[in-house]
Amino acid sequence: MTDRTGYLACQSLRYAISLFIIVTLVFLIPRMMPGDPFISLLGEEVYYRSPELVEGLKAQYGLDRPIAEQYLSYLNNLAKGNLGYSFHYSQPVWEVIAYKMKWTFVLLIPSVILGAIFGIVMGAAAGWWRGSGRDTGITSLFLFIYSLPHYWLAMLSVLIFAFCLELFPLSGITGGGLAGLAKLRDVLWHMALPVSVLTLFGAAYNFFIMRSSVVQISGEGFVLTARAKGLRERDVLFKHVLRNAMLPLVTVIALDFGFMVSGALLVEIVFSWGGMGTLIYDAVFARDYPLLHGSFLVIAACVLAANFLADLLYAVLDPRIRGGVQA
Amino acid sequence: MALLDIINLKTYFPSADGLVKAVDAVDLRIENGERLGLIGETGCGKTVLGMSIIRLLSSSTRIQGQIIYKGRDLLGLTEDEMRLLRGGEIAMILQNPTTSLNPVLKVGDQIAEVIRLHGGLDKKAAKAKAVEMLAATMIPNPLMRADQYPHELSGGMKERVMIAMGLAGQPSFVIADEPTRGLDARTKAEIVKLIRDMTAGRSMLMITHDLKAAGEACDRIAVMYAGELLEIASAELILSDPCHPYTQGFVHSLPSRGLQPIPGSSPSLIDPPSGCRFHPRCPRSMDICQREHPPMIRLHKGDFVRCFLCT
Amino acid sequence: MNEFARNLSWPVLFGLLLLSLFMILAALAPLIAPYDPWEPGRPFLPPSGTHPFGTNDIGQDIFSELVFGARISLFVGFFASFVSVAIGTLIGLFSGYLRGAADEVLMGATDIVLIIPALPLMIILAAHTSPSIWNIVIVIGALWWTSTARVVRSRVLQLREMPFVEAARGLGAGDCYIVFKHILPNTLQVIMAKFILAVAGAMLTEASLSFLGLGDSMQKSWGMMLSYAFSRGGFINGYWWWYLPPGICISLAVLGFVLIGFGLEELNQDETAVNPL
Amino acid sequence: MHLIEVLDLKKYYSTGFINRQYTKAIDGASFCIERGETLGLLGESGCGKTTLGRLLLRLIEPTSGKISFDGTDITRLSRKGMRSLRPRMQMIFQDPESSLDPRMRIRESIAEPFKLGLRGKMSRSEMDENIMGLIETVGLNPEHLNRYPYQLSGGQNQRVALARILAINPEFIVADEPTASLDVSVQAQILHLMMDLKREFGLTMLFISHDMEVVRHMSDRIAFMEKGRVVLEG
Repeated sequence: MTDRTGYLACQSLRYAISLFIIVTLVFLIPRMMPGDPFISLLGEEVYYRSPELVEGLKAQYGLDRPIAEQYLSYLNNLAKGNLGYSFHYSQPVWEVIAYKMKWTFVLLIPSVILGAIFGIVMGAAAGWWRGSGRDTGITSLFLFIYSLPHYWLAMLSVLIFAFCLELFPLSGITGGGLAGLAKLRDVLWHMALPVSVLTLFGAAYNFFIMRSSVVQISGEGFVLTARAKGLRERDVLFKHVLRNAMLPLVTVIALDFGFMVSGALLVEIVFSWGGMGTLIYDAVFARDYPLLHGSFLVIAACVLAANFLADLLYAVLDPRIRGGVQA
Repeated sequence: MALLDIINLKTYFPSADGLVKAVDAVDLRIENGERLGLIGETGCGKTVLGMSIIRLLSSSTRIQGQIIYKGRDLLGLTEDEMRLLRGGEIAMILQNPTTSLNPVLKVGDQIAEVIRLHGGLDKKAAKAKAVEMLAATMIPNPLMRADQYPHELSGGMKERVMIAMGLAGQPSFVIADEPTRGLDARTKAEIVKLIRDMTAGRSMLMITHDLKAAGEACDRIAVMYAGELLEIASAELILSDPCHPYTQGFVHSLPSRGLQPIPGSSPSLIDPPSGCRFHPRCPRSMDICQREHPPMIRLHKGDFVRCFLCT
Repeated sequence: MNEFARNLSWPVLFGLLLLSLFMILAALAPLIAPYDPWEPGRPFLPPSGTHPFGTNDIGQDIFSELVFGARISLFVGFFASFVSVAIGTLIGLFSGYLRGAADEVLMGATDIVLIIPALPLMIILAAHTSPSIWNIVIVIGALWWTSTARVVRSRVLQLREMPFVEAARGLGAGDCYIVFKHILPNTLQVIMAKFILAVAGAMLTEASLSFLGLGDSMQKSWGMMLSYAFSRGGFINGYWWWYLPPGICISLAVLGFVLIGFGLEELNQDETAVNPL
Repeated sequence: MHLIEVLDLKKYYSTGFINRQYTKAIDGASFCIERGETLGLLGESGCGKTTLGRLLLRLIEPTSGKISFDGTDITRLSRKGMRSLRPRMQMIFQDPESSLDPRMRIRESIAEPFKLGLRGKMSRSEMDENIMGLIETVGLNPEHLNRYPYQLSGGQNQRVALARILAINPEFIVADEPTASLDVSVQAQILHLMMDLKREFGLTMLFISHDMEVVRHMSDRIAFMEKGRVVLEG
């Protein structure tokens, strides 16, 4: 029991350090890069258009004070939830992000879940029948998906399913002018393509991990023992192989969440889905640095949280941690 | 009638360097209630012989011959028919308990799995029976041990769990593969005694390279060399007065019997020597041994030997 | 020779085939490309005999852009992968061999970098640096090394407990000798597989960064072509010849590396697999 | 004269991050080994006998105590001082295959001590001559030289390990269950070879095993080990 507490304490410390480093990185990057740091802190738009505003802002944000003092006030602001001000949107960064983040999650969560299920099932099947025709077929397909740039597959799917077959809308979250159930149906219809594209990528990622894990476990002695007991092949797979393969997958899916965020950003852009992806895309073009920094902080915090949850879950599930011995 | 009658069994499998003839024309009979030790050095094919009986070899393996068990040829059964026998009628205790036990399942549940499968008991009754089986292996505090995971047990305890699991389905015939490997002297003696006690009234094939353990746990001993059997005799006879020069050499290489080595090394199973497979290393080799493959000769009541000297 | 031939499973063979195709394209670009990829001409021409893949918004020949793009994309892929694998290998070697405090610090750092979402951080880094191909190489290299470091470390941890390493220490050999003579050679196989897969990852990341407008506008990579095709209306207006070919090129080149890497990893897995007997 | 003298040697391992617990692997071992003698060390698995063997060669660091080798306290030696002493003491491992670098051919493995200059400067032909002599001594064929460890049997690999050790020409050898993973007939071969080599080269040996009979055959004196203590010396 004490060892489990110790494990959790270690993990908590690790995440705290990670968060601290991420926060510090965001503070340091603009100040360490060549060129005038004020461009980086206020955004190009403001910097070049209104020099007198810049002077006022410098004083207001304390950018003329010593760096340690700046750092403290930066941390202080973060603690209050103040991520800075986006002049491009003329709104506090947090407010912009909070609205957009919601729509990214709408895409992300179903894709992560569906991708995990799809990838795990296919990976288990391919690994279990390794070397067979079925394995070769499924594996080739996923190798191919794995090799496609996210946004390009998104573009292809728009070309085929929206342009040519006209089965789905070209872009956006909703056609507008709808409310209640009708709006929900419209959003779901708009979601279909981007979620499918993301699901495929999530599945490909989980597929390879699951496949190699099942292949490896199938060669272990206890699988032979299970067969020697007279278990059906199905039971050998489900009760012995998958039980061992599923455990590490908890953390994998959480890490996967981090990769999926990146994918979602790109896919959103293609579908003009008004989430974090389009937000960042526009922010890059406008060189709206406060918004970029804020977005990164929020995304990183979400990914950290997902990983932390996964570690908690893992500690509960794995008897080797539960028992105290870390294998 | 014999419980198990292996007739002209050939188990070959392909490898990068050629066809490995791991079991080459083996005839072996195990009577009802008889415990037979199968002795041989690493890579002589003894584990493959055990795996051939319970049919747990990879699909690329080629098996020929007959394995008549209670009147049925196991090699002629479908995979489903064979599966129903495994664990219940014929059980196998695999070697190396550390890798042969599932690391994420409690050992009690792993034993109960066999009981539910072949005893038709419900979950609770099976678990209780599993604890009983553990108690029978003389494991201290079986109730607590049943709820532990393999990594929490010592090597000797894991071997006891393997034995409990192997016998949990009340099999008529047990194949035990190297049950004493890697154990130190005291634990080894305890495990051998346990195997002898717990298999009383059943038939057993004990695969081992430990002649002493086989002598203590078994009634008869078969000696395997380079894929074929060289000598089968009662355990006392093998230990006291073996006929085959290889068995003699093997006995004399035991530390307690003089530590006299057999010169040379075991031949390859891909391209075994002509004539008698042991002739290149045999101290009493004759001309005929190079040219002719000696047949298995029956000496008297169940004792066989494959050597021209013993006729 | 026999052993070498046996290693060439179908994914590796097919991967090598794809790869050599693109290598030839990159090496002989000036000979293969019919036009100077920078030379403007009539815009938005669909594919024809004179322009096999048509032209873009300022009339540059897309086929020539593709051929020259192979150079940039492969260059970024190889170099970024080299940087990341070199960092990862060094960290993994040190961490696994020295253990103790060094290991805790290095692996702590690895765990931290591993959970930081890579693309958003790369976006920030790239947005703050001037867009150049070298910056992209460095940014990708600096964030892609974690999985190599982990794999190398676990292999090194395994190796350093092996008796042959202890035996080498027993010869009075120094740490450097042991690491470079005994440990590294036994790690090369996993490093190689990681390197190949990292090339694939780096090419995809370059494409993503370029697509986001963070690429080097002075260089014609496939990612930049896609980026322009998307941001300058090629996608919305349905000029498929503009955005399909670079996407296909990236996908096939990446597939080549992924196939080789996958084949190598399968091979490693076969070697570590327990013999069924 | 004592070649090895061990005085109150202790090795504790600590486990646990918050609740630190100590495992006493070696708890006060004292004994000596005469020059040219074989001391058998008998004990069950987990009693600490392997740890003791490693401590004697300072492959791991002791918690406290003294180990003298030929009059020098090796627990006090600097890393550099220890490195120059290492070739004089060697170890034979339980698993012969893993005691050889899997990526090195047998020839390279045996030649490594020569290449590191442990036997002074040597020309290529001298090296080849020495290697040929060694493999003959341990009963291998020249054809084995171009193979890799995985292509040889356990007994053959243990012969290679012995040849390599002879190339180093040590005074003291720790043999840690050198035949535990071998078949009985091969075990007899290797043990006989070791006895011959010991006689021929005047080696001093610590022979670790859990097999009473084997230790009896190999040793001049026997020490028993239980729970980290060397209990009886006869």
